[in-house]
Amino acid sequence: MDFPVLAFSVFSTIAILGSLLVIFKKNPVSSAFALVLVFFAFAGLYALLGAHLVAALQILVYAGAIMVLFVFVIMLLNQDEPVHDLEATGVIYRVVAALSVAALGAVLIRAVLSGKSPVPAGSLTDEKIASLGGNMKAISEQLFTDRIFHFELTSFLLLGAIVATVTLAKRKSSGEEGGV
Amino acid sequence: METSSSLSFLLTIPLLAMVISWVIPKALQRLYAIFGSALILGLTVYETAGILFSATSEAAKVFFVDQRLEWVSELGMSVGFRLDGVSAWFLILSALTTLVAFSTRGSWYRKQPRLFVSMGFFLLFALNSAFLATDLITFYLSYEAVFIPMIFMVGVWGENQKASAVFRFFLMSFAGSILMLVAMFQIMSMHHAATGQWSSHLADIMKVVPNAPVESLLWPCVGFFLAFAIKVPLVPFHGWLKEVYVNAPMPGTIWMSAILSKLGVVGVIRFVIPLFPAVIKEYQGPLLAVSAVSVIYAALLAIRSSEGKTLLAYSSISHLGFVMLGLFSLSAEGSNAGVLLSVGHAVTSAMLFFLLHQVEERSGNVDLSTSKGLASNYPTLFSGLFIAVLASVSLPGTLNFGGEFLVLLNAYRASALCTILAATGVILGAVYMLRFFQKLGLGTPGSANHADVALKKDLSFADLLMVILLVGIVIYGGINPGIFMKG
Amino acid sequence: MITSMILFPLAGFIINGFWTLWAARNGSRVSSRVSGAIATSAMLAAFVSAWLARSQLPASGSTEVEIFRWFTLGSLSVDFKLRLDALSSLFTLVITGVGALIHLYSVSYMEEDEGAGKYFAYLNLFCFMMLNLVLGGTLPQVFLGWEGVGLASYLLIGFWYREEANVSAGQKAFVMNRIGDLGFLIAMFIGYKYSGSLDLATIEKVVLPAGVGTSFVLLVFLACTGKSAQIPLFTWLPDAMAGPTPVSALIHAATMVTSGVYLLARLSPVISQSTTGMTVIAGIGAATALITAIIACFQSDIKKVLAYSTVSQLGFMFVACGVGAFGAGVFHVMTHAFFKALLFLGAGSVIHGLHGEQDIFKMGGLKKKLPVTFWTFTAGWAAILGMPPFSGFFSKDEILHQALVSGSGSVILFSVLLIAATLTAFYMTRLYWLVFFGGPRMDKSKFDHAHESPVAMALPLVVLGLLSLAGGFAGEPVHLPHPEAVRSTPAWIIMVVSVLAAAVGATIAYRRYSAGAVSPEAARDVFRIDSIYSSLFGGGLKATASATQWLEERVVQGLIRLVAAITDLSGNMIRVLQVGSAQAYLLMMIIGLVVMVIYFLKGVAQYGNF
Amino acid sequence: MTAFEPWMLLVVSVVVFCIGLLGLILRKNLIVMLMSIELMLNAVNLCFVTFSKMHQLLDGHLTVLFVMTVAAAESAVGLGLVIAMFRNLRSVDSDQIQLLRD
Repeated sequence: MDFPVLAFSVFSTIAILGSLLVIFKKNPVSSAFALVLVFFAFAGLYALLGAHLVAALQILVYAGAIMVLFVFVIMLLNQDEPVHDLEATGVIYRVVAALSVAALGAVLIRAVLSGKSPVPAGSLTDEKIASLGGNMKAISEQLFTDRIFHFELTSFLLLGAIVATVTLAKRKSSGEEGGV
Repeated sequence: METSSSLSFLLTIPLLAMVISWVIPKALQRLYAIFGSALILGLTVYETAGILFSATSEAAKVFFVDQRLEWVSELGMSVGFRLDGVSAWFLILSALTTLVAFSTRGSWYRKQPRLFVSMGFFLLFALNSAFLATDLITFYLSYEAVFIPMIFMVGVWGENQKASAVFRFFLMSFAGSILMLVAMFQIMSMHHAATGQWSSHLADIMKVVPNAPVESLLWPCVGFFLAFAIKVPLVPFHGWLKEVYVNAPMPGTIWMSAILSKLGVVGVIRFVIPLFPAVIKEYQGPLLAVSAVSVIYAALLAIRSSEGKTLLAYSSISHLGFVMLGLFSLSAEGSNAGVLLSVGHAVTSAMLFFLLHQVEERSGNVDLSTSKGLASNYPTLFSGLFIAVLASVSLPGTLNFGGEFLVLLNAYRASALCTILAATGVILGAVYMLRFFQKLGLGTPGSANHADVALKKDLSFADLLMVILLVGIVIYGGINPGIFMKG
Repeated sequence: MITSMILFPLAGFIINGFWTLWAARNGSRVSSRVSGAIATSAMLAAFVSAWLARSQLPASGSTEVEIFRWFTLGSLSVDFKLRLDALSSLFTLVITGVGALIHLYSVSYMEEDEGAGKYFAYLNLFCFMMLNLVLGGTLPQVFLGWEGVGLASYLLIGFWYREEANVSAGQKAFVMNRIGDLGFLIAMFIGYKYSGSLDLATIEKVVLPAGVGTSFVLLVFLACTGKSAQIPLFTWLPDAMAGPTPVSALIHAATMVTSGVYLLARLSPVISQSTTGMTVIAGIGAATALITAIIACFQSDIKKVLAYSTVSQLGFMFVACGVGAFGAGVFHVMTHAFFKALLFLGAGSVIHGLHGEQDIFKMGGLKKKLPVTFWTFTAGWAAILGMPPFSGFFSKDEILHQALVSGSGSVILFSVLLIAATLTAFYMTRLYWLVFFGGPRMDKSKFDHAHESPVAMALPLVVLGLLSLAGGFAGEPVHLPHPEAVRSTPAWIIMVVSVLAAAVGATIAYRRYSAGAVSPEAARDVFRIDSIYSSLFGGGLKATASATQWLEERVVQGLIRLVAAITDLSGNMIRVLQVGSAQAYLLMMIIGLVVMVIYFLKGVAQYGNF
Repeated sequence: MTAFEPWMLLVVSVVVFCIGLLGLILRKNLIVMLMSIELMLNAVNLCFVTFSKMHQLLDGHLTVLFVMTVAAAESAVGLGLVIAMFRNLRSVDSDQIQLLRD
């Protein structure tokens, strides 16, 4: 068993089990930590594919920024105790949901398995990327030349998100009772 | 004013007007709407003058503008517009109707005036785009887009039973346009089967579809026909009309009767007859009969109506029956006459509804059984109304006469029986229109409404100008109807 | 000249119309004298133009003036053109001449009325339209005039529009005329179909296939029965007396109602092609002449008597046309215009003098009070009776003669007309006597206040009186083809017989109404035609309309409701699925997605790859 | 044992995506639902990177960068909503906000 296969097995197992934990843990805090696990596993998978920049960003953005946000909100809202929302739905609903999602998964996996590997549309093999100065440099070059407009547009998205979040999370008026 | 720039100009200027209306203060919306639509009317006339007023129809052909942009080229969808003698008139009519509709006064200028004005301009845009469209998909989209502002009109500023009115309007129109869409796909796939290419442009489809076997064209033809028969409407597809007209606010009614109904007319001229000549030829008899029955049936209903708006709504159906009679006479002359009569009907019904609105403002209602004897208080208002009534009964010397006369003349050659049947509508028209005028204007003023009525004034100067413009068109068109007939 | 003839009344209409409208808008009133002067001078100018135009008319044939192209469509092109020949020239002279006199008369008659400006505008509009009718060079233009005079008639009958009855009378006239117009329209379509043109010059020459010819003639005649108040469409004319009296004189006696005769004379080459059609025309004319003469004997309203008398006289004219003697018919149009206008104006003068009294049984002894009216009325009376040498004698005698001797004439036709003539003498003498002779039968104060009309009213009476007296000597004014005489009856016998008949009728009336006190007779509705019509056609229309309404409400609207209900129902069924939880929607979406993906994968599978 | 192939990652991606979807459907706790969405987004990202590898292009990487930006914005707004809702309803249960049903 060579290293890539081994690494793949480990990371993917962690990812899948972690995902299951995320959705089945009763305590949101536990879910959040399971999610961190998943994020790390995904970072590993990215690295396995040679996507080093993405792997790094995965850890920075997801595990770093987004997770903190989640945990912060959980704490803010005092949600760090078990919730029993899963039992609130009916058995039939749960069964139907599981079956249909399984069906979707089966369909997708069948599609993956029956597909043939495509003829590469580009020519950026690992060697070529290395010759360009590595994954990060190659991506940056594309990002700041061809895609500069899209890149700049994301700043508007973030600006919108900031404004929306501030508006939403702001207390409405001083007279309002309670708080978070 | 040549080439495609005038086309895009005519299409974009209502949109521009709509956008500007968002920043105009509420108090100035009415003024803005009136001046804006008057400006658009002027510009439309100016831009289309080359087509309309050139001395011969050959010279006019120089100004035909045909424009086609690829849109989703894989599916052959394109955006196609064409400006010719017919569409030019309908553009002018839609601008004129918009001007008339904006000249009304009422709750729509108090409650959300900005929405009203922008919807009005959007409607104008959609109408123009539908009248100009030469591409099936473009036409379908515009045809549906017209529907949006109308829903707002009825839904936001409508009268008592607006919910049910909106529902019926939606149901009937939507049923029709879905059928049309299906028919469009069908003929598009016929085109694909024949040429191996997808196209929704009329010019491409015209090369294939009309020559297809009649049996295969029957159902697409029915789809198109039903959509337009509902829009016009022809009896028995008119069930939605009364409730919608009565419950719509007055500008909505003006738009609907004057110009929305013409969408159906244009649809028949541009799609049904050229695409399915063989089918129409085969069913010409029944089609003529349906048109003639529309004339009579609606006229009889108008005779029984006890409310002004209802009466005019039915009279509208009756007149459009004449238009369809002209179109289904299947001669170039007949369809030209049909266009002429549609122009006449548009101007006349805009005028009638506008003046009815003025009456309603003064007497509070237009119930024919209670309000009467108003003419002596409002001489100019009722003079205008009388001229509109005369035009509506198509007295010679008014715009409608030329159209109705030529329609009947040409229809007579196609079917004498249907023509004679329809022509009795001329008598019935006199019966209900004179009754309409008599009940509102003549007789002894009722004591009930007279006291508060006498305080209010005759037509304001601006309204008078509006009426003079319309009367001018009606009379000028009566003297020189030829100007409306360059197709 | 021809153009200016129609432009003058049009100008008068426009000036008076706008002025009146402007004044009404500002709450002021138009001076009746000024507007009357404008209208009258417009008509005078038109009369001079008509006279000049006649004098310039080439001896043979006609002149045409093309004004503009009205409409063109395919192979059809219709010009707006005026065509003057002997026939139309005569009509223009009558219209403008009698019209000018009646305008003059109206200036005084309508002086007190606040709507005088409107009145004169309408009157000018009428003359404009009437001139269009007789001068029109194409059928649509004749139709323009045809409908236009109907419009003016509608407006003037309902002139005092605050009275519902007046308005309804106008409406009745308009609608009944429209029934006739339908015939005109369809006749035009037939003419166009077979001649390819709507020019009168072409239509006149067209030769129609036999069956079509008859229907063409009958349709044209239907139009004439509407406009000229013949059976079956005559009932509007008596009601039309609701309008001001000068209007009755101009429109409902002298000009508009004779346009049917004009149309038949104009189309005489086509009309004479159909023997059946001609027989129908003559038969209807005779029946109308007789029946309305009988009705006239039972009327008590002075204007109603004259109205029925007009219908009856029009019947005479149609008999003339029906037997092919169009010239005699036109001749009678002219003389009738003189004496009937005179009689109406005289009646107007009486009504004016008595401040609105119209019942002949409440008159009497006015001979002294209204001398001018009396003497001129006498001329009119003598003319309608057909006393030589008054104008009516010549024309009526000519008609009686032709009814007997021409190919399509017969003894029956002749006798019917003779009886009608006798009855005419009876009811006219009755009217004449009851108004002017005997003792006054109204309030004393009213009698004392009765006054002769002012000069503006008296002058037209005198002129028309002279014309009634001498107009007959002009002889047949237009030479239209005459039918061949198949029976040879000496003309003098007919003259004697007709004069005798008139004398008999007059004597009976004299004996009945001159002796002592006259007991008032209420008007009697002898044939109840009006009520039969209103229950038959009015009721029929109402019933049809109600049936339609039922159909609409029960079936069509029911259908809509059904569709709406079905949509509603299916909506409700779908609503069960709308649990309101976004997650449930998501689940449904996934199920749908899976189904779709499987479906499409199956479809793609046959291509082997995706 | 076969060698490592990119399609294996696609299978993992599908599995994680389905798990996320299941969580989204089953859980009523809005915070956990948001986490499930993050799972799904990650699965898609993995897909992109894998395809990028298979096609020998870098576009997939770029897309992932944008998706991450969107994800960050999304969770920020989403959590803001949760806070707003919690303030009004004292709950983060999605069944409490059934306003869509009439």
